[in-house]
Amino acid sequence: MASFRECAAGRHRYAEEWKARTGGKVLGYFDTYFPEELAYAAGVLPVRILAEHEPDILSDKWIYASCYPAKDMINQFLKGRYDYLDGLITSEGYCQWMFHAYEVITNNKPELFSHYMFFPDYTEASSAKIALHSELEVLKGRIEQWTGKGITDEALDNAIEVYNTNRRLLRKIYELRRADRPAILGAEAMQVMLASQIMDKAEMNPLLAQYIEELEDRAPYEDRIRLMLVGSETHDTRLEELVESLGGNVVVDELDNGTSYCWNEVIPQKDRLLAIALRYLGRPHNPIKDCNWLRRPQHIFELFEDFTVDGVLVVKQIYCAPHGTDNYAVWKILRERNVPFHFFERDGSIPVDETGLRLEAFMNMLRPGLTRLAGWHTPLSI
Amino acid sequence: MKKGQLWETRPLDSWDKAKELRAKWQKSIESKEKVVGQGNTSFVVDWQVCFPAITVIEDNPAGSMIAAKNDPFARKSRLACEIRGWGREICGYHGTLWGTQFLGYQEDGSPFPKRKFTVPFPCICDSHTKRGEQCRAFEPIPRWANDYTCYIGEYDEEREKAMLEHRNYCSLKMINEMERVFDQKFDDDKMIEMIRAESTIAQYRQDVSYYMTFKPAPLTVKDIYSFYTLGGLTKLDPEETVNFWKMFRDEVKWRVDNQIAGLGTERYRWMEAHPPSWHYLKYYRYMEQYGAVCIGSQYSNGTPMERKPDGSLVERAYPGFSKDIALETREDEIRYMTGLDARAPHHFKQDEYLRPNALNEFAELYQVDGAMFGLWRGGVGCNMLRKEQAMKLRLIGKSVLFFEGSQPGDRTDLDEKRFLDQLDGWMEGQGLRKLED
Amino acid sequence: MTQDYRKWPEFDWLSGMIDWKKAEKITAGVDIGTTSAQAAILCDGQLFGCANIRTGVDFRKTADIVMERALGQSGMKTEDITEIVSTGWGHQNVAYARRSLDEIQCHAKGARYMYGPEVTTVVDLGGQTTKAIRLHSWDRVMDFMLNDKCATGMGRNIEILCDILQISIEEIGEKSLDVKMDPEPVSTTCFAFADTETIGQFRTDFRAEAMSPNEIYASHLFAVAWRILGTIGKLQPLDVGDITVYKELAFTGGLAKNPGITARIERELGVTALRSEYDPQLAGAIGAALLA
Amino acid sequence: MITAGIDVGLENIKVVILQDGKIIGRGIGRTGGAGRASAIESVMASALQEAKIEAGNVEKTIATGKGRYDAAIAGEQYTELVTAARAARFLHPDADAVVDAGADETLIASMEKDGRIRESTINQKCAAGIGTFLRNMADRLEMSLEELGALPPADPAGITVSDGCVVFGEMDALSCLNHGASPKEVAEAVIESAAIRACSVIKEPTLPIGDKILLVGGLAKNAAFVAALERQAGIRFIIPTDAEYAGALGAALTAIPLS
Repeated sequence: MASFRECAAGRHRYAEEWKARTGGKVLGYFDTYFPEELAYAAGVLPVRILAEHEPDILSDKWIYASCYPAKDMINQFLKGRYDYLDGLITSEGYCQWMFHAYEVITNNKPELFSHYMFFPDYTEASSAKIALHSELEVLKGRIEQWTGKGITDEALDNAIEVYNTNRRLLRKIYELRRADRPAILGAEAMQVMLASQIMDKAEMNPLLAQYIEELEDRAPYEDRIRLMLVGSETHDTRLEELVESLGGNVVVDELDNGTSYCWNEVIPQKDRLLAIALRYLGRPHNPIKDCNWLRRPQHIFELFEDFTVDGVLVVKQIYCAPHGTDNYAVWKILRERNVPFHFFERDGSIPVDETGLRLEAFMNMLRPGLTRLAGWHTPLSI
Repeated sequence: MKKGQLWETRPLDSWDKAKELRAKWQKSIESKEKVVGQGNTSFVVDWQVCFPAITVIEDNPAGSMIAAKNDPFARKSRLACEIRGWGREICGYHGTLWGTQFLGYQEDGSPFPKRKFTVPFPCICDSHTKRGEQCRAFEPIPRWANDYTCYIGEYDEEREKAMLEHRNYCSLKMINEMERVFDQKFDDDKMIEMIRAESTIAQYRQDVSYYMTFKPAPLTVKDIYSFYTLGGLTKLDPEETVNFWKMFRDEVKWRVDNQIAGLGTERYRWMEAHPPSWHYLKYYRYMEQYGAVCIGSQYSNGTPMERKPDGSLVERAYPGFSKDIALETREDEIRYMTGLDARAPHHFKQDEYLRPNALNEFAELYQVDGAMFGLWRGGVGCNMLRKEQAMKLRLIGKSVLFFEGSQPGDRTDLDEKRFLDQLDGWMEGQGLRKLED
Repeated sequence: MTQDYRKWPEFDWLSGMIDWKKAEKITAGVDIGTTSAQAAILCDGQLFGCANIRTGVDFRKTADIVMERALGQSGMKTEDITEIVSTGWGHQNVAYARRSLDEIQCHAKGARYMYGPEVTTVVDLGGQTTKAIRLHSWDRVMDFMLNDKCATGMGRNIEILCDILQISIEEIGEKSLDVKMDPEPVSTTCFAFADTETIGQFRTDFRAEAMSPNEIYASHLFAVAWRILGTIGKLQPLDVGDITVYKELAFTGGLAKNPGITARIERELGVTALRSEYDPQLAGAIGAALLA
Repeated sequence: MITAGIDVGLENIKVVILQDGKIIGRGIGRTGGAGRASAIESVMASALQEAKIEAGNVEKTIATGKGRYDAAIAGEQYTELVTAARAARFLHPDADAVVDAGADETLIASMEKDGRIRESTINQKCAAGIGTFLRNMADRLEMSLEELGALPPADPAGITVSDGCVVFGEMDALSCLNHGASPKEVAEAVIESAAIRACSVIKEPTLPIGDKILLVGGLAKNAAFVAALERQAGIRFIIPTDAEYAGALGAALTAIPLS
């Protein structure tokens, strides 16, 4: 486990070492609509751009934003943290902030290979798969041109297999978290998820399989209040840790870098690109893509039932428009089905007292009687 | 003569005709039995007119109208929206309108016309992309989407074609299904007639925006915005509208030839890049106290133009689309409409609006001295890349002012005094003083 | 020394009617907030003594002082109290408390004690956070909502604003109500925007008619009230489908003493909030003592 | 010629009386709200007293600052931007740029050789209120503004508070205090976060700002803040004496044509 946690914490080191070791190219990506299989088949390591939180005096010049991940990504690029990247990619309609960050970064670093990928918003139109297929062909061609070698069908098959295996293993961890008394808590599981978006999947899979074996033998934790995390993607596990310090546990999430990342697989077919297109069109969508506004709330409710969750935390980044616009649909279904939830906003920093108050009051509301002893003290982790 | 007057100025003659046309149109839609839908028709041809009883209301103008007319009511609407989960990150246009929908009544107390269908379309701005969600909160009304993309980088003909095909498919499906669902016949002949009229009007409109490049500017941006809504008057009678635009174009040309200014004290020209705060157009007037005239923006002046190597300006051509479509079938009509629509300048979705130096050519063409850009916290599609564009403008010697707040459709963030203070600072910093008082 | 406009009065109080030595059970609650701290001592469920002070820089010391002042001249010692429960931001700084409980529960419980058992909606207007709580008919929290992150510190900011505007914090509310009609509120986004805009309101050149100072206070407090309305509105509705039912509303916390805010909330909601003989700031401490 | 400049800021009113290019009188006092007009009068009176002249001797009175229209005695008004640049040029003839950091606003203006403003930037709304924030944090931490200003630099490995805005900054600071950090540590972290916010304004200009940069305004007096800002921005500021009077001085100077 140490390796996954280390990998998530020292996120740049892994890719730098990978690069030094293999001499390959590293491609940064912003969102989970980018079909990593294509890059992977070309021998390129796809690495997700994740935000950190640190003082920032650089990004304001380039972007007017209230979105801390977008600002921080720019800050990190300008500080040279991502110098190991050879390329950068983003896709249509993920969110305007990430798109803005992509634009600022590629304008600052014109030497990067960059591609803006079209992804239909109207995912269920029968022409959507044709349009996406055509876009994947363009992208494949561009990657081939960039790496200087063709992407063979065998390489694509291999990439699909590696990625599917990884998704299966990650889902296995979620399965383990369904247990009444799981042996793994939310923060640890989220670190594995973050690591999976940084690591070479072929390297990660055996480690992950071994890790899961260990988990199966591990002693379960005590009975804890089971929470679910819904909302804007998170790039660290501080919220989960705070929940755990108060006697709760995040057993499942509906985050773009959580369940949505690994929930469905590519179903192989002869036309590899179509197979990949269908996987991405059919995945659990994030708010921007969820065009009929019925699937995501329903999906959230299904996860709630599956994981016998006590209550849902709906947490969004300040000024996150996609999640802001989806709040209504999510609140509505949760209220109609009598699911307790608590909504709040987060930012780069989590003020421990304010957030701790929310979490504790929410947990007390779910299962009264949970009280803390005087002298209880949260670590300073601002 | 007013203090500081440099040019002759006089009101536009075309105004009366414009008002007459608008009144006529208002009357014609009042009596119409209709199915009201939410969404966007088209920037090019207003296809809804071809249905006998379908009206599509876009959130943008409807929302900004509420904000402009009645502050307390707009505030109430915003709150109704906010307590249902749609927070401050949402563009003011939508926040205001969606809230009204939940209140169930409009500013004048009349019931809010419930939307019977929705036509969302993706946009650079997230909250625009998610339009249509709110009217489905009440009942599962039908939804048709227009899908096309933002374009970054070199135009790739094949890629462009695939995207347009996708969009054609979506739009054609929409028209066909609407006929069936609402039991109405789509008038293809009318559509073709409108497309023809639109081509002519587009040329006139382009001429008018070209005349704005002259010093003194024959109009101010406020005039442009007033006439801007007239483009869609093909709704009524294509021929009459074409005639009107010809008359208007000729008048503006006459003004240019005779140096008749929109603002008699013009001594400073500035540009924008975004829709204005519709409820606070006062700032144009305030700037006029300094003899500063706004000559418009890529948003108001429309029609993407391209400079040929010989220096002439022509309408920009896009790969994957040609205007030479034989208009015979419904598919042809749709192809024509979506082809132009997908790259219409109002989306800010294409490369030439998103590049850091996108505004430089406009600034030089329109001979501006400075630029003023709004930044808003919520619904920020229209701030995209603005900071970088400002840097590029500064490098060619244009002064740039950023102001925050007051989204086009919401007054929440408007700090009037701070805004005016910044205008004073901007003007004084460039050595200008108020002409009046 | 010039007048300190932001300081509101501290107080302590002891019941003259209760002989604590005869009480079967003595409990106490201590609520250490960011801006103010309260202690309440109950003898068999009756309020015996209480204190309300400003929180100092040292939370531990504040906790000691507030208890000392609540005990007053009664002769009671901390050791005489059977159970002490702490709550609030600084709950972990109450060295003499054995347990702590979250503020939501405490405020809810305290409000029912102070305003009567019919309370269904409690709105706590604190220094840093605004909390809206909806209660079941039995003493259980149905739903609660805290302010948006940007709207933090609204209470504390009234102190800051009074200092800048040089108007006493005890007068600003009443004065703001002395206007013909409420002007448009200033920015409701956060207190920093609101302050800048409020100061700007004094600028007289552009508006046809200058705003009177009272109108300026009104536009600021209206914005605070409006912001709080947003928090209350997000609560789970009492009846499905009807979001505007705000039955039996009780205000607690420091800003509950500012009529410029509470009257405006009442007006917008179309309800009259419940009144109580207790000081609204005591709700958290009384609730904690009751839950002990 | 005797001219007077009045700077009506968010917190303080400053008055400078200028005679033939020399400051002969100054005054300072709280701005307030409703009682602003009389506050301006009394600050003016004390400045006149220092200058040992009568009100009638002042030929021209010019106001600046957010409340410049409140000074009824002023015949003309200029914005802070213009007056800061004028004062900078007067105090330091080769100044390339001036940073004005006050209670509410932070601005930077770079200047051409002839004194015209080349480029200027005012803080975003989210970075407003730095001066007021520091004053209120000092009050909350039970120290005087002077004590706050005398603090050493923050420990880089120590606690930090959000640099997002004053709202988040205050919330974090109170959290730290609540969890046992000493008031001194919290104050240092608060100053650091304020400096980071101010720094984002200084980093904003597109065109070069030169290296002779003046720092004026009320915050220029706060040594700890200035040190943090210099460290963050990588700039050595020139801090004139009476930096907080710069606005008023600039206003008094506007009566003299820019040569």
